[in-house]
Amino acid sequence: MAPLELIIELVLMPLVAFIVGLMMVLMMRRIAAKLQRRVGPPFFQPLYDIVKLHGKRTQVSHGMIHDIGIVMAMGGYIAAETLLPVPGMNGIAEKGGIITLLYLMMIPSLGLALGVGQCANPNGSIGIARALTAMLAYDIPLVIVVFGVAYAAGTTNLVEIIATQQAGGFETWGAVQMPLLAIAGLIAMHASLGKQPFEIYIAPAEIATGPMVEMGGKYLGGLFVMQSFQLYTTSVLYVSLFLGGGTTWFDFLLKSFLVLAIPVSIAYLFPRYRTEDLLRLMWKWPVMLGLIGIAFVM
Amino acid sequence: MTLTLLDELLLFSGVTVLVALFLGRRLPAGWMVTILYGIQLLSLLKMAPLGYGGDPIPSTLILEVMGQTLSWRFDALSWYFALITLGSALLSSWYACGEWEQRFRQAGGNVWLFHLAMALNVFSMLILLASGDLLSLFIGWELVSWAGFLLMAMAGGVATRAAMRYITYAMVGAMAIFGGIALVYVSAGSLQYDAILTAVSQMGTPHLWMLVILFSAGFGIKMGLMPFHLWQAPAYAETPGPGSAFLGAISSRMGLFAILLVLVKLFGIVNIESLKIPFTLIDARDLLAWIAVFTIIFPTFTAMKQNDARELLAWHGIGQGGYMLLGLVVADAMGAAGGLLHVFNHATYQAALFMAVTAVIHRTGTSDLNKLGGLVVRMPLSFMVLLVGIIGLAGLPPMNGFVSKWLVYRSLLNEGMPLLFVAAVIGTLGTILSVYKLIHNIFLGQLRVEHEHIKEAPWSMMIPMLILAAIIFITGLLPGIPLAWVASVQEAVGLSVPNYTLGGVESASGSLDMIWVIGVLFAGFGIGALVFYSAGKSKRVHQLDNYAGGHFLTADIRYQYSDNFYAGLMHLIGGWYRGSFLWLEKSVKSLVEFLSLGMQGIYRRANAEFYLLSTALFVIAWVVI
Amino acid sequence: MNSMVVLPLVLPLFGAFLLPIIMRASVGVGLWVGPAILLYGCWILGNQWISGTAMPFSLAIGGFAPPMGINLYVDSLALLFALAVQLLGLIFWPFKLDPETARRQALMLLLVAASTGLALSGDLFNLYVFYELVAVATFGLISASSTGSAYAATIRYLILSGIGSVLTLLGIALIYSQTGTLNLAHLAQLAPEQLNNKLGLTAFLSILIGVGVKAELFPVNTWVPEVYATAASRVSAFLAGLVSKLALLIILRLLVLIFHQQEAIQVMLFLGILGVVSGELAAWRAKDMRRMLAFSSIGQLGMIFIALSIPDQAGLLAVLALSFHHLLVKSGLFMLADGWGGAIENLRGAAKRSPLAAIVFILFSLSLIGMPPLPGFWAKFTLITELAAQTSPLYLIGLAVFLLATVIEAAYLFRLAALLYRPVSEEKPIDTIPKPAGVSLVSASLFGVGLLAAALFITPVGELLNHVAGQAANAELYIDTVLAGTGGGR
Amino acid sequence: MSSIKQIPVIEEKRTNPLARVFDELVRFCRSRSLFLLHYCTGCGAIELPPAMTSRFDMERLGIQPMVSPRQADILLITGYVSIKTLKRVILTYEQMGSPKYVIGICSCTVNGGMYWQSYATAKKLDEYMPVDLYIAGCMPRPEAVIEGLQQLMQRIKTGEAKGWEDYYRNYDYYLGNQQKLFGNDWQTPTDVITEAKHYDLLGEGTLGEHTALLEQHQQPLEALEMRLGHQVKEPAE
Repeated sequence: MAPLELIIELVLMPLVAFIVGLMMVLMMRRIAAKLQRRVGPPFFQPLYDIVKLHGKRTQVSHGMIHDIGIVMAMGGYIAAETLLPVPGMNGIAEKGGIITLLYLMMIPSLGLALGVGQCANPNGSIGIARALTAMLAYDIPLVIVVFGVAYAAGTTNLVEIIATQQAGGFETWGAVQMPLLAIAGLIAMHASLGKQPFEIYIAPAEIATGPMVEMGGKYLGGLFVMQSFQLYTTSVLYVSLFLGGGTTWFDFLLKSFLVLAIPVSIAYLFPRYRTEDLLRLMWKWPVMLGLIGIAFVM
Repeated sequence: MTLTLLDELLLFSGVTVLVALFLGRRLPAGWMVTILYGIQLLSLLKMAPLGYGGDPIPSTLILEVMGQTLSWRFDALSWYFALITLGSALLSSWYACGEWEQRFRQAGGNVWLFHLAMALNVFSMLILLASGDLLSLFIGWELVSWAGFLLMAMAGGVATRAAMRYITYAMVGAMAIFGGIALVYVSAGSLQYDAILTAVSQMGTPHLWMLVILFSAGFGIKMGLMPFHLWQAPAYAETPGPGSAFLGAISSRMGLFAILLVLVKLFGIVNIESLKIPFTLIDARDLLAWIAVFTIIFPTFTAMKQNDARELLAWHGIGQGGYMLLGLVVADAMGAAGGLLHVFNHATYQAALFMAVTAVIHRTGTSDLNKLGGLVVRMPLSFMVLLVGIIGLAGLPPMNGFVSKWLVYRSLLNEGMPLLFVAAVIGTLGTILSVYKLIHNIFLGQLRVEHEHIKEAPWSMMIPMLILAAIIFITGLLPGIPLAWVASVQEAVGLSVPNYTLGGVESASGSLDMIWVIGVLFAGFGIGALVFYSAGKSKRVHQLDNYAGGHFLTADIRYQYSDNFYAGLMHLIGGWYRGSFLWLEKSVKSLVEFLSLGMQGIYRRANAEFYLLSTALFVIAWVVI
Repeated sequence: MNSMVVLPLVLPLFGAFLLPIIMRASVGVGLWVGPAILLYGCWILGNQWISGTAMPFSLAIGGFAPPMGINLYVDSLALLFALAVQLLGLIFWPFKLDPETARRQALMLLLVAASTGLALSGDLFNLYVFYELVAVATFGLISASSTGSAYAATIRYLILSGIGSVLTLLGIALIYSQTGTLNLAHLAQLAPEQLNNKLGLTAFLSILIGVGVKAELFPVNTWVPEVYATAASRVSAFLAGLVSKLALLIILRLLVLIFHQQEAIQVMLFLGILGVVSGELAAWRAKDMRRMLAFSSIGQLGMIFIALSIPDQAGLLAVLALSFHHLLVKSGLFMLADGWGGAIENLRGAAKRSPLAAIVFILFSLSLIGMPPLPGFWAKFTLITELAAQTSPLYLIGLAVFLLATVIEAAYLFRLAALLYRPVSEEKPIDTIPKPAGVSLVSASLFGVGLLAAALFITPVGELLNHVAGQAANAELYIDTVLAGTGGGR
Repeated sequence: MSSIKQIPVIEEKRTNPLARVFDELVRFCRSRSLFLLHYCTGCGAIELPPAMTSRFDMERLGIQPMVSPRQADILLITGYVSIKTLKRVILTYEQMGSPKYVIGICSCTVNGGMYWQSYATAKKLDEYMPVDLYIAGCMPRPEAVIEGLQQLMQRIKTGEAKGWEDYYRNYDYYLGNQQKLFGNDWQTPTDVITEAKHYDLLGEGTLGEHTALLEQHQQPLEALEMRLGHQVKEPAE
């Protein structure tokens, strides 16, 4: 591949991800509004929020690590997007593979954790402690699912995983071939989004939004950017693993939005679990489904 | 008789011991010893062709004792481990010989003994690594054990108790190996590797089982494999700072070295795989893999509960050993490379972490995670080193720990071992949790009033730490450098070699190129920074200007969340910490106590003579009739 | 020249009788008599060793040729032991000046004489006689420390030893009644036909148990801890170091020459294992350094018994290696215990008071445990390779027990070592910490030097022991030497 | 408002047309994205849930509730403010990031309302902090709240809502009133003066006799700058 082409891809992939991510945020808020019989925010609301937050006149920093944390939170996802193939663009997906992608997706959390840590606010620290606990909860089913898919495809290369699914049309989709893994993956994905009933680390009424408690202005803005990336990455990863990726942009985006709509719709119907209940739930049902699913695959 | 390069190295090492012994009470002793380690390292680097597939270098020293031939030689395997040993010794000693040493002396520590113990450790490790037959291996093994004991016990008090526990475990291990060696000797008629190789192919299953159990238990104890892991954390944690950096980096890897040599090279994974456990679906190799995995999980989650930084790190040291063994017993090209590479990577970040923690202790006087916090503004470089170290330990990109773990994961995927894979990932997740606790409770959060005026660690300590941090990053960026050495190690022990590149590994079923990954990661950070820093300026505020639900914070309020850090998690799993292994250890100990009491009773009874004599007569009668 | 060998046996004996008289005449002269005799004995035996270790020879005493007359059998094993007896007698010589000096020194000479006789004798009855003499001398020496507990311990030892003697005598009587001879070489000739039966076995076991009292064989070793803990350290050292080995020598000769029954070997192996288990386990909780050493000694002797149950050359090599190693180490340790006896707790911080003693202690401990370059390792190595080579499962159990016992040994020895280095508590002045007496420390250091020398020259030492073991294991040679080469040797 | 020195609002009309468009955009976004921190001091709080939920749905205007002052743009004081509460209100206000707006709901915030003669209640909120909007009533209906918020949005869009600047530029006045109420040793953890200097918001009324009084007893509040120990300054006595 020509280097220029590659560079263009590397620039375009995060950009697309950001824009799609913003729309996903909007969709999420609209779904919430619809479920609560509200009108919901206007179309550009996610953008308004981000611009406003970055345009604040006074911003509170708790030190250099606080700043770097936000940079890492954004930068980690920007890097992760280049490992996530989209129709027509593979970026450097072949040089990392799915395991690298999963680990790269932890970098933003780590950055955020560091930044929050320096804020010296116990709410934030509790939030991070809970976020990491939640990660421990949902990553176990997630890696089971990833193992199953990668093993079935015989590769960790996402491009090839997508290609094998697209080879035989609908029948070769991961969700059709490995329905149990797909279900387990959906639950894990839901939890990884940190939405109700799994939003133990935000818990506004309990720990004052946890990690975000000391974040204002561009700090919060960075986290909003990160959130849109997160929604995009999660749903696209699921689509790549189970729904055959996308042949065209249309069906790719359709699948991504639809997949995201499922957990989001469920989310606003539930209150919050306690930490140990989240753990118990995650370690029981999706893990069980995932292991049975792997047994079928092997 | 000309000296070979190996002779030179061992000679320098011996000289180091002598210098530490006789000149160690002079003031610049630390520097002298450090320079000598440097010379040793140079001498080792002269053997660098070994790391790229060169022929083994023998020592001219060959002993004939009691009908046994003892010989020593260096091959790629020895060279690789020796490189790590000398590297960590050089940096730990460098770290020790400046201000740390003065403080240690003021606190009543024995600097002479410290340097001597370090030099002895290095010397004995080199002897072990150079062993050319099973008997010289055992001799080296014992030397390493006792040298380690010296270093662990020298701090006195709690350290000595921990060291006593260590030496008891180590003796159990040594005796298992001793027994194994005797069995091997009987069946092979010699303790030379060649003879053993031929003998192994003719061994019956029970015999092989016995040997595998004895050797893996014996070597495993040194590695802290389950269920023999209890000694390690307290012993390493209580060793004086640079000593624990050194021990944590390399000491217990001697067990891995021996496992590689004996179980992988001599016995062969294929033979081990042929040992089926009746009535189950698993064989001896799976058993080892599961032991490795439990060694990853349990100590890692024990680490999470520690409230002392050094204990926490030491527990992780045990857990990381599991990854190495796991990779090795999976034993395909990638897995073995991952396991071996992890030895190097672990040594770098573990040494860096112990050093950073020791720097904190040097400045604050405590490693209690509940009594620190916010130090990042006072010790930013130490923070950076610790950060680099924990990213390596947790196995996240862009540091080197990621590469080795990635290789291990890949091999588990290739071999189709889902449960092991998941278990290994659980270990990694647990590691992330507990290292965040480490960095948060020391460096992040609220700075305590009493720490407001502390300084960054002195440069004599800082430079080795920074060098280590650089190594961690560079070998993460360019894993091809150590992978070349690893590849020749794999060749030397008869394993297949992965197709490695400078940036990672090429494979038909998914490659890794760290140069690209790190490249885009930093590009991402760059873009993030651009967005962030162009967005209007911010102002640093005092840590007391903080959201507290409208409460006014003052300096006397401890506003730091550190104790029982993962409270929610512990709600669920807290009850799962049963201390079963401690219980097991205790019950073995009390069993021995009980038997001991009984035996003493036999000897203490007033009129035991008649009673025993008649028993003796009874024995005679029984035999005769 | 060869007949000179009698002198190290006879001179101390006369010396023992004459010493009290000489002492009464002149203390100055008297004090030098004993050492002079022993030195002379060393010189003779040393000469003998240098001039002719190649072939053993037999020395008939009283003009009758064996099997009728009594004879001394001098092979390298016997010489080695005899030499060790003289040397140790010299090292442990009771120099202390008090009203009891004459008696103590006379007893010491008697002990040396009897032990030398025990080493050299080629006749079962003579063996018994010397064995009894050793017993008498030791009773005297132990009780010479004149404390109440020493008397009590002696009585216990006396009774046990007495019963042991009776048993031994019973065994000898049984043998005599069956074969009509007590000459070992002659017995060796007759044994395959006449003693390879239950009677022979009974005889052997009686002798084993009887002699086992001194060889610290389980279960007739209950006297050991009390005696060692109360007797003077030098006496304990002599007893643990040497006398036990001499008793072993008797059993060794019997095993090699006369008794080859499987049952005999098995009983010994079994009792040896029990000895190891009981000794090492009991030592684990010992609260007194001497008692700990005593129990450890029981354990070590158990190991030697395990080794004895493989009566070929390799087994004997292990026996010899273990025996001489134990002799060096345990004697040295008992010398250290001279000042360090009593409750272990008092030893806290003793390394500060006497660093040399602590280092010597650690050296001995390491060797006892079997730390590689030290001789203890090679002794253990020979033993376990032999054990592993045996087919019977009991040997493998022995191997396992042996290894486990080593672990326990390491634990208790190093618990003590750690205690020595523990910082002294503030309120306790350093002068109150016990410290080994100068002379004892010097002798202990001598043993330490010997140990290091052995480690350094392990190859020649090993060859030497192998040679000795080869000679000792060769029953044919024994028979030929005694019965063919009658009179004054070759 | 009488004793405040009336300062002409400096129009940030930049000459670069692109920059003006940009400023325009930012102002627009500010007006369309308002994060609300409702400080539920009194009865007025009960009217907010209906304003937020399905009946009136604030979110369609881009307004959503937030939890911590750092995140919020609007401080909503919903009722009478006792002196003890007022301390917290001021603390919270100072912790918010500018531009920030204060809305006083209910009569109590305007003039003390039914608590007009209480000794323990602050009567006029705007003596202590600049209030951008009052929504009077006891209590005002959600319609009124929404109406008020819309007015505020309008004022933000046009750049009129500059109460937050006033707080920096006239800090001495507000501090004086606060000191009168809370005593001379009154201090918040936020260092408003250095903040004003940092952001170039220093006005004529920022410093004065009251800030001088504050500086006499002020605990040091500089941020803990990251440093290597070797350049350490001796701690100021």
